[in-house]
Formats: sequence, structure tokens, C-alpha cells
Amino acid sequence: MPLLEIEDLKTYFYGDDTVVKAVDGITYDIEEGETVALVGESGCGKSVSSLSILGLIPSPPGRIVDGEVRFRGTDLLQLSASEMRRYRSRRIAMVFQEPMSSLNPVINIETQLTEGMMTQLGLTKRQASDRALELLETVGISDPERRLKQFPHEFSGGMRQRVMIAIALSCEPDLIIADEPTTSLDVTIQAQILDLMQTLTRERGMALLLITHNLGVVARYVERINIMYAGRIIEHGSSTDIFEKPSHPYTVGLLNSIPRIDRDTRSSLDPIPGQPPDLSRLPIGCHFAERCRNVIDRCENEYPHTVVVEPSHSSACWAAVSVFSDYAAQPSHA
Amino acid sequence: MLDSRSQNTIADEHGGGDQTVLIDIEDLSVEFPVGSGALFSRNRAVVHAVDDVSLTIYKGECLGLVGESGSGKTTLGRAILRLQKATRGRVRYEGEAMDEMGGRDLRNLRRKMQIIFQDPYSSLDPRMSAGAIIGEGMSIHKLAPDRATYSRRVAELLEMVGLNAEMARRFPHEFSGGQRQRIGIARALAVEPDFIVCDEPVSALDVSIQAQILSLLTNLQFELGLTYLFVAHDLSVVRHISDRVAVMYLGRIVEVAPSADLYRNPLHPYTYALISGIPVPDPRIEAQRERVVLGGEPANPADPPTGCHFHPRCPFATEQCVVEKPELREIDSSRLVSCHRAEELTLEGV
Amino acid sequence: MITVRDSSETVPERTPRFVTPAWRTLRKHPTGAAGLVILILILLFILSAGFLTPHKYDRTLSGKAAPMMSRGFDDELLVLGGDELGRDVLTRLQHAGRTSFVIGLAAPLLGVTLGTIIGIVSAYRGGVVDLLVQRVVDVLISLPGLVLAMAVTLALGFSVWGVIIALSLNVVGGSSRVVRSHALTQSQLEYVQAARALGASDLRIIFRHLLPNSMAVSLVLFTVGVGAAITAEAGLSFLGLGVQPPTPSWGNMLTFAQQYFRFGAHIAIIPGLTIAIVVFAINLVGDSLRDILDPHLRGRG
Amino acid sequence: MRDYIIRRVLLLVPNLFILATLTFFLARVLPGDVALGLVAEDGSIIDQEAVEVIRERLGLNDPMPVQYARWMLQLLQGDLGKSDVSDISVVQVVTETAEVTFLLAILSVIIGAVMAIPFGILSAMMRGRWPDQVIRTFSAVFLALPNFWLGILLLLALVTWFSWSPPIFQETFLDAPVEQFQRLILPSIAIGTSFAAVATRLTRSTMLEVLNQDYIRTARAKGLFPNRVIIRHALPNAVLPVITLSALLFAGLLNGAVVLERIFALPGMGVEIVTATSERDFQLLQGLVLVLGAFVMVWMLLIDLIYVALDKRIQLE
Repeated sequence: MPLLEIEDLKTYFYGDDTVVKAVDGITYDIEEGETVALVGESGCGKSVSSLSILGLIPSPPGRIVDGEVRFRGTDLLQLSASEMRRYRSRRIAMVFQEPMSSLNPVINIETQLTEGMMTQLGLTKRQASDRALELLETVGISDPERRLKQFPHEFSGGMRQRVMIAIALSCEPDLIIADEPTTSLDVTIQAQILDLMQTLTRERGMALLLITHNLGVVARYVERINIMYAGRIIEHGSSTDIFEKPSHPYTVGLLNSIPRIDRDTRSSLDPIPGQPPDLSRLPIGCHFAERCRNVIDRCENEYPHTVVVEPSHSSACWAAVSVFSDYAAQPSHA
Repeated sequence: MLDSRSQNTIADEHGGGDQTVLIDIEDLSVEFPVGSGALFSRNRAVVHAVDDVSLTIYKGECLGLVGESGSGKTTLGRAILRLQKATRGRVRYEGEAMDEMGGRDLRNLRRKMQIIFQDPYSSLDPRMSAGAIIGEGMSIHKLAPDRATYSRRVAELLEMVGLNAEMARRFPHEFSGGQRQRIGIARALAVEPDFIVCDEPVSALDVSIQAQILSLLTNLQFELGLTYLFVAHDLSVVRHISDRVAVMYLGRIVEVAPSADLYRNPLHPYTYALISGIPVPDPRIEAQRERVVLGGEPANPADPPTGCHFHPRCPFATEQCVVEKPELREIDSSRLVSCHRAEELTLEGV
Repeated sequence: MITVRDSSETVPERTPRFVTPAWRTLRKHPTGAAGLVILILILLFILSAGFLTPHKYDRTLSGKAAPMMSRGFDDELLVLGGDELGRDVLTRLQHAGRTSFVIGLAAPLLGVTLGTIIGIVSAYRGGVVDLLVQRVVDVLISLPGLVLAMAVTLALGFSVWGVIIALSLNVVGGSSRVVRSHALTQSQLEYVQAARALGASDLRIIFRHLLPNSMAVSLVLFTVGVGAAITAEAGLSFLGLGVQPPTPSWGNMLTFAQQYFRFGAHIAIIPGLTIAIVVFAINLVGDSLRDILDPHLRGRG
Repeated sequence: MRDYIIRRVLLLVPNLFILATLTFFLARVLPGDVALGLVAEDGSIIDQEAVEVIRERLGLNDPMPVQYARWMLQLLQGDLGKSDVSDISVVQVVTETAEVTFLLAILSVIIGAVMAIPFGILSAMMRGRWPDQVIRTFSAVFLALPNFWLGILLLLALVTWFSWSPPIFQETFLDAPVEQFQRLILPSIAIGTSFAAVATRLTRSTMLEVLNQDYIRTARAKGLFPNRVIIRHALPNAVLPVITLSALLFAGLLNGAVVLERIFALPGMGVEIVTATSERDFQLLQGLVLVLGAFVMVWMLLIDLIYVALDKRIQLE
């Protein structure tokens, strides 16, 4: 049994007279100890889907409309608020995008680090403080005794993200969800943080769900990738599948849009034209049809079924197979 | 300090033919006072946002300027346009010293030099229509003799950046981030500049939109014969648009090189770290890449390390690096680096 | 620093900023609409002074504090009763309203206009000018408005204009501070930098960019100011230091309320209630206006 | 942070200087000669000779700079001059009346905050539900009530229904704290409610804003009990702006005090100011305005310092 299974999850946001279908029926799973990525551009619903797992959607206006989130077989969506609370950080912990704003500015690091352990693990203040000290060392913060007494503003962005990681690790969860953990950090710090997360989760046998807009980051760290577009997962596969045999036109477009440090021609970028659709006025057919080069009549009228390209690789595109062959035919990718 | 004049003569390796200097920056420094107590403390603390920078920008090229936050790259870009007052040093535009210019001359020169901003939200006046935003430069410099010419020109510009002429009447909040960025580009182009500072124009955008804007900027450069200073924090973006790249760290230029050379064979350990910090979107290549993950954080610009600013994070630092500030020196005809050990190290790029 | 926004790349629905049909705005802000209706009714009431009742505001028609719906000496109907001198309260209320509204609108208009100009110039010029201007503003802010107003009306005379100028001074300090901090944020935004890069003069930046973008703030300050000015005028007049009898004002109608309360509670209740209703309605409109104009709620979605 | 505090305290000096200058000119630019007013007030015929005598006595015939220098010098020695009318020293008037006024203002702030913070938080937590609607309606209503009117109504209600009348006595707070408190409580409530109305709205909106912050999401993601999230994480951040508000509105509260003293017959500075104004006693008015202004400045400084102590973020700036 996978550690976490998400099935047909739908989270909508209700406005005055609009419904924003931020997450519109997504299905994926994570095995014990595995690193999985959820990739998509801003506004595609990837963060909303991760917040839905732990019931952290701001409600109102958000509401989980349908679907199941099974953690070792238990559907988290059916739990009462207090049962759900016990899963947070004890089973599933989160690391957020903005280390600047994710820590409480008026509470010291020690309290922010120990309170979770005291609540979830029933540790005494003393025990929790001792562990907090170890955790800070583990995440590579020097002089932890002094640092514990400090406040978030006394830490740099990278250091705060390390604190966030320490908080996430503190209750020894089975899964860590990292929502764009490095997006607001400098390039050289990004590498530090991602390496740190990878090492620590591997050592402890924790699963890691890495949510990011940067397909490049994913290549180095994850085993499986889910690509999201306009509220749905449009392609899923192993890292090699996605990078070498992309079978959805959006994935191909994304790959061609990434500026690559290892290519030097000045105009090797081949951007996707147009803009993503408005999530409150989604088309009936494929959400990507409007921007797609491989579009056929059917795409406009009917949302594509998931086509299994290979056993571990699927794509929600009517033309999945031909997309890949087109991609392979382009000399720059051969 | 290398005389910037001499850069003029060495320039030319990659472009073929003579290159004329468009902008010449000489020992430029920008300092900011820090701390509210600055008023009363005896030694006013200052941040050297830009610290004695000399740099040459050639006509028709795109010079990439790369650095992490706090490196002073944005301040340098603005100081060139005199949007930011320089503490010391000078900037010459086609040989004329800008700092000696006042009011009218400066305003005329501003027609020649424009800027595109990072934030597509705050860079457009929310109370003005797209047309008015684009046309403002034309009104200031009286470039349109009559209303009809003005509207026609606005329509042309909108189309030039990939928008529709009818969009002129819309307000910024009716556009998406990418479209706003296009309006910002049209605004800069309206006064027919020769030189544009692109201040992280794509870093707030999504990957697919980023690629659209990068392509647009590249095409415009060729069509209109523009010169760019392209400021970015990301070496991979810069690679796709720049002929030469300058790398900044804590207010100083640490390396300048033609694009291809810099990526293949970085000379400064910091450049090397920046390159290896960027993942290649290909798991096979990624698995084979050798890389260095820097320890530590960029230092506080208000209290920079002694000697070479980079020494506390540098895996190759020696005693000399702690004590002695490395000068930006010529390594070969087209490359400059400020590292004591540049010749001894062999750093592999991508 | 990289900033990635959570807003999607999609194009927002097309809704021109100031062209939204008025009725839609009103429907979306029912409380503001209610406030507006109350204000219009009250204005009509005030403007009908001289038509609605046959009485003069300064004529004694009955005994002290005649009760509501009572008859005067000549059998006139006093709908809201008589005041401490037996004058028709209803008629006085209408005439007093004129004074209150003239002062209530003029004082903040003057004050906010001045405050806006001072705030923007102070923010944009910065340096020594800003430092000095802000010290004076510090002082203005630390003086209790009513006390300052007393001193100033004393100087200018207890006339409507004296009160207007005195009360506008209260508004100048606070509004210039708010506008300054707003303009300071605005002037650091990139669109102002862009205008400078285009070669725009200081005046152009102030009048084409900073001023239009501060208008929303000033407008909200103005509505808040109207309520405050009406209350402050009432306070001054109540103390006998504002509009002088026999000219009625909602404030001076209350001056003798305490002594004559035993004869009829309406003397104390009616003028105060009127002020409260007017200020309440203005606040409702002001709140909705703030919602409509608040840049945080707009644009970025 | 030390620099910030020093800077903030030092700013008091130019501010007080400007305040003193302003009050000086406020009294001098007034048309209608001080002496004229004085003589007329006495009911005597305006006699040029008498006017001259008074002008001479008050030093009004000296050139403006001389008067200004004298005013400043006196101030530095803690001398606010003498009342033009009664010949009592202004400092004495201030010492006799300041306590009531300041206590009234401070008590109003406390009452206002005590009402506002819990209601504001409740309102935010129950957003859109009936307690929120009720609290918002009440705060909108109380915001519109002129506090002097509320004071009149309160007093009249007590007088009518309970035949109560405000105690009149001369002791200071230290001598008779209970009585003083009893005497001040009603006017403080009248003033405090309008402060509470503003503060409730502010607390509600900052609380809502705080509840949307990333760090609240972090706290919830840790699996903390909801009470802890609210009390430990949200509350301290939501209350900070209310503290600032109490500085901004303090001068306004003193307005209320001035009027309420009159209604409740309290021997405070407000009553003196009203009397001084109606008697055209410029010297006294000037002194009282100066003291009130200085008091507000000191209060604002204190609030600022408290804010700095509470909000750790400021320390670095």
C-alpha cells in the first residue's frame, strides 16, 4: 500500500458569482520513503492541492468538494478536526515557500521549534529543548544554543528555511511536503537547502513531496514526477520518462521554455504561446487545447482520457504518442 | 585597477570587427547610509552597494550582469541611468560624462537610455491606461506632432510587443503578469532608445511566460539594434540572451567574460559555484555533473569580509585572500577576473 | 531576490476601473448604499428649511421645552416640541443642519487638500524639507484638535469661517502624515522610477502619478473628516466657543440640554441623535468607499 | 534598537521647541488686542490709558523677538507666566488641574482597550456570523455617537433614575483613589467607548489579516491546538497595531476630556481652557495648550517605546 494516495481530489474556491476550480480532480500517490515531485506553474493548483491534504485550505472561500486523501489507508478528509490535528507534523509535516513570513515574527525560535514536539509527542519543555538543539545542529545551524533564543528576523532567508526544515523534522513524520521550498532563495542557497532536504529525508526514510515550478530542480532530486496544468495532472512518469520521453504537449513546451545552462545558442528557447486559462472559466475540452500545437478537433470538445504510454508513464492527451515522436524528431533533443 | 580605456582596445575577439564603446563606467561607487542611529554615531555606517566598479558596454551587445540578492546589480543598473545617485566615479555615454549633465541634457539623454523593471505589478501606474503608460515618454519628449500620430505609434508599439492595438484603453489590472511586462517593454521602446537596462525582467514570471519574454527581448534587440544590460540572478537565463557576462558579488565585479567562455570555463570560484548551483533539466546529465555546494550565506553588505569578499565561502581561499583585496585583472584579451588564484585553479563549467 | 507570485498568469476579467455601473457598485455595498440614502434624505430635510415648517428658527412659540407634538401659544403644531426658549426644535434642526454641513464639508475639504499637498511634497522632496515639515506635523498631531480649534476660533472670531479654518487645521496634520506615508511607498514603486527614467519632471511625477494615486486615500480621509468635523463643530458650539446663538447649530442646541432636561428629554436627545445618525451614515459611506478604493482588494485579485 | 530609542527621545527636543514656538505665535497673531479683551471683559469702558497700562504690565509693547526670547527663557526655567486675568501663575493652575485630565484620558484608553481587544478578536473569529454582526453594528453606532452627547445622556440617566450626582471634592488621586475613580469612571466610559469603537474595528481587521498570514498556517500545520494558535501566535501580532492606535488617538481622547470635564463638573485642564478661551486669557490658554501638547508627545513616545519592546522586528532596523 502506498504511503499516501490522492484520488480525484477537487478543491474549489467560491467567489461572489464565480467558482475557481483550483484543483479539479487529481490523482497520484507516494510510496514510503520516496521522493515525488508535483510540478506546475503558478496558479495551476499545486499548492492548493498540497494544503488540501492536511485540511489547511482557507475556508471560506475554499472547500474540498470531492475525492479522497488516504494516508496508509485512512481517508484524511473524513477525519474530525481534532483527529486531523494529530496527523499534522506527527505524520505529515510541511515546509512552505516563504521562510520570511512562515515563522512568527514575535516568537523566538526555541518556542516555535519545541511547541509542536510538546503537543504532538508529549515531550516536556526540557526534553523538547534538548531535541531542538540537536535539530538545529542537524540542519546545519552553527551556535545553536544562542540561535534558539533568537527571533526570526535575526536569521537570513536560507537560515530560516533551515529552521522550517528543523520544525518539519521535529516530530519524525513519515512524509514531508515541501511547497516551493527554495523559490525565494538565492541560487547558491537553493542548492544547499535542496541537498539538505534530500539527505535528511533519505537518512530517516521519510517520503518527500516536492512541489515546484522549476522542472530543472526536479531532475536532480526526484524519482517520480507529476505535472499539473490548470487544476489537473496532465502527465505522470519517472524522472527519465518525463525528461526523455515527454508525452504531453505542455510538458514538451515547458521543457523547451527552460533556459538551460548547458546550451549556448542564443535563441534555443521555444516558448508556449498564450496564457493559461482562467480557472473560473475552464473550457469543456482539454485545458491546454488553446495553446497546443498538436491540437485536433476532439481536444476542444472532450477532456482527454489518461493514456498509459508505458507502465509507469501516463499522459492526459489524445495524441500522447505522437507528441513524443514529434519531440524525439526535433534535432536539439535527440 | 585596470584602466577602462584599455578595455576598449582589447574588446573585440568574439564580435569580429571593431566594437564601439557605448557606455563606459569608471570607478563607480554607490553607498547607502545604514541604521537609524546613523545620525548620531560617529562613524556613519555605509553599505557599499556598488564598490568601485569599472565596466564597458559596447554598442549592440547584450551584457549580462549576474549576482545574488545584495550583490548590487540592480543598484549598478540604476546608477548607470542616474536613477540612483552615485557616490563616486563616472558614467560616460558615447564619451560624454553624464554626471556633469544637468536638467535638460540629462532629460534628452534619458530618451537614449531606458529601463525595464522586474515587478510587472508595481512598474505600471495603476491609474493610467496601457496607452497612456506607453505614450508618456512620447508626451514628455514631444515625439508625436499630433494626436493621430500618437495613437498610431501607441498601436504600433503594442503590436511590436505582441499585444493588440485595442488593448490601449485597458488598465494594468486587466492584464496578466506577462502582458504587463510587455507593456513595460513597449513603454521603454516608445522613446526609441539605444540602450536598455533590463532589470530582472523575467524573474517574477512563470517559466513558459519567461521564455516568451526572453524571445521577445532577443527579437527586439536584433530588429531595433538595441544594446542591453541584462540584470539577473540566474546564470541560465542570462546565457540565453547575453554576448558577455559580468558576475557581481557584494558590490564588486568578480568576473567578466564572453558568454561561451564563462560557462565552459569559469575563472572565479564564485562563478563556478553559481553555475554548479543551477540544475540541468536532464537527469542523466545531472547525475554526471560535478558540483560544488557553497557553505554559508552571502555576507552582510554592511559589514563585508576583509580581502576578497568571497573568501569565507570559497573552497580555495588562502591566507592571501583573507588579507588582500584582489584587483579585477586581465587574464586574456577578452576576460577579466578578480581572484588571486585564477591561474592555478581549473574549474569546470558545463 | 526572486519573487514568484501566487496569482496565475491568466488574464483578469475585463472590468474598467471607474466605469462599473453605479447600481452594481451600490448593490455590492448595501451598507454604503444605505448610508448614502440616509444622507440624501437628511440633506433634503435640511434644504427644505423654510418650506417644511411655517416657523422661524429664532421665534419663541411656546413655553420652555414644550413636548413633542404639542401646540404653541398660537396653536402652532410643534412636531419635535420646543427648546429651552420655546423655539420650534424641528425648524431649528433644519437651519442648524446647514451650518453643520457647510462646516462639515468645508473644513475637511480645506484640511485634506492642504494635507495631501504637504504630504506628497514632503514625501517626494525628502531630506531636510521632509524632516522639518514632519516636525511641525508632529506638533499639530499632538495638539488636541478641539483645544487648537478653540485658540484659533478665538483669533479668527466665532464665525462659521473661523470654525472652518480652525477645524481644518486638525485635519491637516493627520492627513498629511497618512498621505505622506502612502506617497512614500508609491514613490519607491517602479512605475515612478520608470517615469523618471523617461525624463519626467518632478512636477509631472507629482501631478500625473503621485497625486492621482493618492486620491483614493485622500477621498477616504475626507469622508472620515466630514464626520469628525461635524462632531467637532458640535463640541465647540456646545461649549459656546463655536457658532454663536442665535444662529442655531446642532452643537449649540445642546448647550442648555443639561439644565432643561427635566422639562423635556427631547432637547437633549434630538440634536445629539441627529448628529449621530449623520455621522453614522457618513461612516457607512466611508467604509464602503474604502472597500471600493482599497488597492489591496483590487487589481491583484 | 538603542539607536532607535535615543533618536526617538532626541526628537522630542525639536518637537517641544516647535510646540513652544507655535503656542507663542498662536497667542500673538491673534487680532483683537489681548489687553483690549481684558479691559472689555472687566466691563469698564475701553480707556486708552488703562489699555496702555495693561500692555506695559504684560510686556506687550516690547518687540516680538524680545517677547519670544522672554517666553522661551521663562519656559526653560519651568515658568509659564501668569494668567492675564487672575494673576495666578499658570504653573499653579496646571498642577491643580492636570491630574484630573490626564487620569481621565488614561482611564479612557484603558477602558477602551479592555473593551476593544476581546470584542475585536471575537468578531474576527466569528466572521460573518451573528456575534460578528452584533459587534460590528455596535461599534459602528458608538463610532457615530459624539462622546459629549453620550456623556450628557449618561449623566442625565443617572440623575433622573438614580438621583446620583457626581461627587465634588478637592483631594488628589493619591489621597482619595476610590472617590477619584468613582468620579472619573463615567466620563471615562463616555470617552472610552468611542476609542473602543475604533479599536474594535482595528483589532478585528488586523486579526483577520494575521489569521491569513503564513506563520498561522505554519502553526496549524504543526498540529497545535486551535486555542494556542489564536492566543500564542495570532493575538500578539494583532494587538500591536492597537497599541499604536492608542498613541494616534490620544490627542483625540483629550478633546473628549475637555468637554466631558465640563459636563461632569470636573476640576480639570479642559474647564480651565474653556474658561481661558471665553475670557480671552491668552497667557493661561497658551500655557495649558503647551502642557497638553507636551503630554501627548510624551505619551506617544512611551507608546513607541512599548511598541519597540514588544515587536522584535524593529530592533534590527
